[in-house]
Amino acid sequence: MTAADSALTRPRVPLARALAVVRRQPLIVVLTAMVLAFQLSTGSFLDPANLRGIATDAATLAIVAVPAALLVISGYLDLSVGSTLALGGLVAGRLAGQGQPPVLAVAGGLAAGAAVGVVNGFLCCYLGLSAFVVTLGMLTAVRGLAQQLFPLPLSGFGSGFAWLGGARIAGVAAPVVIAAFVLAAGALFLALTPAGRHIFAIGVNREAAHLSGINIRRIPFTLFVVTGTAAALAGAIKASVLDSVVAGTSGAGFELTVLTAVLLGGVALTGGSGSIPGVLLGVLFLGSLQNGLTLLDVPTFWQQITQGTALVAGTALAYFAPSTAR
Amino acid sequence: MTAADSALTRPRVPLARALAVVRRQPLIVVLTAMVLAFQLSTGSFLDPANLRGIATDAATLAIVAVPAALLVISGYLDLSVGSTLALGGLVAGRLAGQGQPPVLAVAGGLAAGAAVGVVNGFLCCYLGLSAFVVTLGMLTAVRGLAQQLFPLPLSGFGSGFAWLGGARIAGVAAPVVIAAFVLAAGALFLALTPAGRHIFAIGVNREAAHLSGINIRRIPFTLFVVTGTAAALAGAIKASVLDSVVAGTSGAGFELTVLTAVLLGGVALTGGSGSIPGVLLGVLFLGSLQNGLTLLDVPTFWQQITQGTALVAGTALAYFAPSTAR
Amino acid sequence: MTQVNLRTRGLSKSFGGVRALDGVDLTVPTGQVHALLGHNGAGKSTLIKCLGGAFPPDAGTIEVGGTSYTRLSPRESIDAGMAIIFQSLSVVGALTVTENIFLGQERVRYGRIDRRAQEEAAAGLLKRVAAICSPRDRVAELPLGQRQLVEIAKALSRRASVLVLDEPTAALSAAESDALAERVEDLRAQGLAIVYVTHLLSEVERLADAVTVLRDGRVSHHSAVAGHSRRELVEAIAGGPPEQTRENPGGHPREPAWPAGPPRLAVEALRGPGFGPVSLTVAEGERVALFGLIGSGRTRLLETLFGRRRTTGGTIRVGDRTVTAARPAEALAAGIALVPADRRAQGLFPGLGAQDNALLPSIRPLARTGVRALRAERRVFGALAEAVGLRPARPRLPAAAFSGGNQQKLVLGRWINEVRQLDVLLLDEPTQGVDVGARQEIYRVVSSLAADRGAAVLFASSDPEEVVSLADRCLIIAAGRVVTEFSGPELTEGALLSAVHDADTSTAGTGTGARADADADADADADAEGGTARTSGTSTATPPAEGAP
Amino acid sequence: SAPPSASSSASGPASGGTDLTEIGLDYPFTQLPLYSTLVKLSTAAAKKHGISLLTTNDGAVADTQATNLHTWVARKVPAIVSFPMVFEATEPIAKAALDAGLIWVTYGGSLEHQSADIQFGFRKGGTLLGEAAAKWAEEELGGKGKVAFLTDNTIELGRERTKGMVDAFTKRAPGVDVVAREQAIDPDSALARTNAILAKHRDLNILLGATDAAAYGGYKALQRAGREKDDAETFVGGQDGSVPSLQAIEQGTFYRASAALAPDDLANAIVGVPRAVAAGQANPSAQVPITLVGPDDTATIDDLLAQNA
Ligand SMILES: Nc1ncnc2c1ncn2[C@@H]1O[C@H](COP(=O)(O)OP(=O)(O)OP(=O)(O)O)[C@@H](O)[C@H]1O
Ligand SMILES: Nc1ncnc2c1ncn2[C@@H]1O[C@H](COP(=O)(O)OP(=O)(O)OP(=O)(O)O)[C@@H](O)[C@H]1O
Ligand SMILES: [Mg+2]
Ligand SMILES: [Mg+2]
Repeated sequence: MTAADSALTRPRVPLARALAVVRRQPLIVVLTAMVLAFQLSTGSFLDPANLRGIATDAATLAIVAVPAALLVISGYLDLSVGSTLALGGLVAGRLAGQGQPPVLAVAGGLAAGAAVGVVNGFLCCYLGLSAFVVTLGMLTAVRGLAQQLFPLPLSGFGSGFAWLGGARIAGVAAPVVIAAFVLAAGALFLALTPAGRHIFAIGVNREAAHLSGINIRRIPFTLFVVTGTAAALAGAIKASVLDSVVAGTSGAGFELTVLTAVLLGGVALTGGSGSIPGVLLGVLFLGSLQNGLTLLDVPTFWQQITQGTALVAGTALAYFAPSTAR
Repeated sequence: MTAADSALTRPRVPLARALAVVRRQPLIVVLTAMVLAFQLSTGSFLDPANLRGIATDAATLAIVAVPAALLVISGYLDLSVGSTLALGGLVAGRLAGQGQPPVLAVAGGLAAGAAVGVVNGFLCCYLGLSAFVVTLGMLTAVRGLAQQLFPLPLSGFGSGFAWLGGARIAGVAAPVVIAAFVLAAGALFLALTPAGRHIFAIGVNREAAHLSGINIRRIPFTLFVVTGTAAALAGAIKASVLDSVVAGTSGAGFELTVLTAVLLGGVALTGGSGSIPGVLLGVLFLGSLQNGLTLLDVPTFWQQITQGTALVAGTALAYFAPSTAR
Repeated sequence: MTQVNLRTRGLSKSFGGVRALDGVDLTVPTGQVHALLGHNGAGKSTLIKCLGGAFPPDAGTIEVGGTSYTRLSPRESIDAGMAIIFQSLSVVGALTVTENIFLGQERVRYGRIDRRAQEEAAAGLLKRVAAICSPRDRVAELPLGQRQLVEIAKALSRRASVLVLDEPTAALSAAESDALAERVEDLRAQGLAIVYVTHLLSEVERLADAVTVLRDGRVSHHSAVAGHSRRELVEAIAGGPPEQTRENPGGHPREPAWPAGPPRLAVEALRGPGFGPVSLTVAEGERVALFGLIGSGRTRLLETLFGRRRTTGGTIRVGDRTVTAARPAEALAAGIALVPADRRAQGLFPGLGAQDNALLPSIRPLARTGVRALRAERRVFGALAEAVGLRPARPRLPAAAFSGGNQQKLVLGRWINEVRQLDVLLLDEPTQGVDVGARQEIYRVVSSLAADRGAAVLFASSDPEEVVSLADRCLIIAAGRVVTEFSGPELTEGALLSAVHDADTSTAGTGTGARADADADADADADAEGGTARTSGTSTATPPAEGAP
Repeated sequence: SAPPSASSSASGPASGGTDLTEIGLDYPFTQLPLYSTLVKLSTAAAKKHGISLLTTNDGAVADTQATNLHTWVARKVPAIVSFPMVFEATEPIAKAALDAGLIWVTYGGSLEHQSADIQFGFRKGGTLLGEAAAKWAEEELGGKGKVAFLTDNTIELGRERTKGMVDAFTKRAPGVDVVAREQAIDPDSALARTNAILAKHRDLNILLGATDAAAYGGYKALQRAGREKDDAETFVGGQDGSVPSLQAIEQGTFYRASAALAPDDLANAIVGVPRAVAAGQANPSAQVPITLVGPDDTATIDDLLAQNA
């Protein structure tokens, strides 16, 4: 059987169905193998406490990776999320620290993130500038702005604000609940709504999408705004978890982590293919890898070498999957 | 007249020819304006000493940006050059420090860089993995490797090795001469050899190139190797200039600078278009900007804000140029 | 007088210095099929792109259903009631057939796509255009002809008052073309205004009520009623009295005794996924056609010969050498070249200039000591542009800016120039989209390649007229095998059509029947059936039943 | 090494007594909170003497730092105070500065070619922290327990701090198990690493960081794992004296120590040392003290917090 067949034939028995899933998302195999290896070698990887830790760390990544993946599917990308995360956290933290109600504080942070998204989206979608250079420029500019506006670390945001990062909803940490919601919303949006189909169409063939009457500017523009907002939300969550935020370091390098999770999850950088379950796997892969290496007490530089190699190995497997548009 | 015209009409009079150049490379206008503004406001931007400084810094960037641009034109990209630069500098430095002849030391460094290129090229071209994830993985892995192999800073490479970074050839610094050579070679290669055309063809339409009998794997593979080697050469030059090299910091962030110069220079991230003169402009733009802002005594965070904004402004102008394939 | 549905007045459009449209007036009343003709680069597609909102006209107005526009966006064009099939397909490969058909006008229920309703509707539409693909197939995996049918189904799915088709049959074989013609006749009867662009005069004769001919962007001929002779039309298109049309423009006398020379290409029991075993020979200087229905395996056979697909058995010999080409480069080294059918995906480099497109594989052979011979390149390009009638003959103009027919000439020119020494030339739909005049030129060039240099020419074509004009011998392909062959006086259009029909009904009628049922039921197992139906490569030669459920 | 070069620059053309008008502060770690404080205080200190303070934007990239320093030398900034990310790499630039008649002050170490330097023992800061933690372990845990280090191996400063901290602690408290050494200098990654460490060692007692930012991330991780804010068997300590950490110490939490530098002292040195060189003073270099602050040092903490405000 070739890869193309899998799209033509529908598996009937559960085993075949499972196989088809694995073929579509081969990262599942790598992830499972990795988890098993970590559990066997450390004995504590699968402890509930550790899993909870991984989930909380992965939550902020997932919240940003989902809209970022939609953006990549539609043929764009956003490298500015690392700085937007910092700005969002700073604005939310400052408002919370000034005694504003937490909801207002978070809303303020989100507005700042959305504003960055608006600038990115306008420049990339309406003026048609290179998303790579524009968002890289914004990465630098927004970081500078954040440091200019908030030169000193902020901390002490009050217990109301701490809810965002610390509360447990039915035993699950609030960030994880938010991330689950974002993942589900993203997956349903992509699979079930017309706009979800349009995102694929724009990513594959902008011209054809345009001629089919699809608004090829507004949809990616909206995705830029959503991505900016999501980054700010992640920033607010991080600020809440740490009860502090530093303009210079918060979210540094996050943009590459997000993009890596997205690409590992099988989203093509050229646009037009990918899936949200894939992105979830990419996020879990990165989260587990980091955690497992720390648990194993691997020396720093070996951690780096292993991480790099694992990235390559992960994408090697992901490559053998047929491209997905559902 | 629209942008498409310039490709259609051949200018006959010098003014028209100059205009056509400007239209193909609008970054020239930004760069000239920027240089004038810096000179008028600082009075010392155009001092020979300052220009020499810019040229020497820009040299290493140009040396890597040229092959990196060819790689992007052919539809790939290399994010690992920052770490490869460090590895190349470290190997060359260690060999020179052990008393090997400088030529041998540099050759050793280049071999290390070429080896990284071979791995990248094999994974991306022959296995078809995503160049973004693979080279990002290599960025991490090679940095880890460099730090593992050379945990301590190296220095004291001897006067023979210092030649590479310090010698003056007809009054021009050796790195600048090398960069000029690389730029000229890149431009001539692209314009005058069959392989130069093949690079464009692969970037525009891999399948059609394959059906035209072009080796769509070997050519980009070679470019990966050349890019790795060039990064190592840049590392050796930096090691020679500074007479020291540190595994943890050498070349950190260089990969993004290179890619920015390439994209600013009008090379499309999607492949298939771009030119070496454009890349040179991109390199000079980044070099002059950094230098000018420091000369102007702009406060740190404002420098960051300005840098990011300038990047966006630069690409905004570059965008209005017709795409180049020559 | 009937009501006018579509009217353009003084429509003009320039690209740089080139006037692609120059004051074009076109009036299409309801219930009329209006043929829009003209040489390659005359401006037909430009006119249509103005209608579809792909770009704005410089001057003039477009009236649709009583409203007048100076420019339209694609959305406005659709909302105004126009359904357009552009020359370069605008389907999205990553999406399914259904998703493509409803792209931009999804059927929504409770905010989500009503997939079931869409698939049912799509199945009906596909049946009406005689497509054999399933509504759930990924478009990227479909052959070119099926994609064209999807595009047509997409246009039909819109409740439009104006239908515009830009060379819709260029990638279709006779059976699908027939089905399409019937749909067009239906829609005319329903009162649509239809603009139909084609280079095939037989289609004009069958369908057109009125004809407008463009020449260099201007209307050069217009007749509001049917009943013009083919000769008149050719004259209007070419801008002068046509040359003596020859039955066999290559100048070879077609003799029953052919082949005279030794075999240049010999294929023995060749098999590959979905076709074979195939055995055939092409002699030195011989021109052999492959004729069959869409999906009969011609493309796969040619691609396998060229090393683009893996063989699962059999031998290929060129002269007395056995060739085992795993890659196109190896086939080329062995003297085999292929002009692919899917121009956009497999042939063209849109961003590169015309000269680079035409000469790409010749740059290295022309180069001296590794340096490009720029002057020689220019000269070869000039000669080639002349030979195929490229217009405009501008070496640096990006291929994307050429008209469809001229792009085809660029892709053809890649192999039929003086630089390449070829033993075997494989052509897949060589003249799709090429105008009447240039087609004769291309036949002449190909024939002289065969006659003067002794190359073996093997080409696939869906146009019986082309087979009769160009081939010395024709092999009928069905379900991936050679079923019969014709040569000499037997080789007539009628013989070809009936042979295909016979082959179709005798080889695999059952698969088709099952297929149609599956579609009608929108059964969940349709996908699996789709796989087999496509592999067996059959299609309904009989017109499909009307009124799908 | 300092005296000859100091005298050479004192006699140089740029140093006309104390009429120094510009000082360039090249501090590469612009992402650190300390950076903003330093620039603010130094600018104010310089202004008192009619001097304007210039800054670079190195973004913690060694290559950018070298580029910017070259630019300053070409521009003839009369006095440069630089914190080299790579000391060896800065040597030729410092030499070029001296050759051009400029004042070169090395911050955080010393170079062969320099007019003077501003020293503070990074290793000493680490040692102070390590010793304090070891002493606490001796007294509160009876010399037993588990320790984890959040280290920095990427830059010289980090390596020095790490070495001081680890060596002092392990020497003074050999009975405490070292369960982890993880690279982390910012709160985010420290939080993630500490989460993982805690999964394996729920009973971790001591967490020491090469930076306060990292230690603060670990402090939050411990709290999230259910540790009471003032748990008696837990000790967290860092280095720098950053605001959130100082506040946590003052509140009597298990964040118990920070090896702190006083920003005022640094700012005064940044302005004072170049002026002293320009004035031709005999021994212009300065040594900035690092003090270990704990819960009892409320006066010091309040003072530090005020300087950082
Ligand atoms: N984007 C463009 N830029 C420049 N010139 C263009 C562009 N698009 C079309 N042209 C030119 O406009 C003219 C008309 O082209 P058009 O595609 O309308 O021809 P056509 O009649 O459809 O030909 P064909 O039968 O070959 O499809 C041609 O000379 C073509 O080169
Ligand atoms: N079952 C299939 N799965 C995937 N792709 C297919 C399948 N069948 C055909 N194709 C694609 O369609 C192309 C044409 O197929 P085929 O050779 O069967 O058609 P053909 O007889 O040449 O028809 P045409 O009249 O369109 O030239 C092939 O290049 C192949 O990629
Ligand atoms: Mg056309
Ligand atoms: Mg075909």
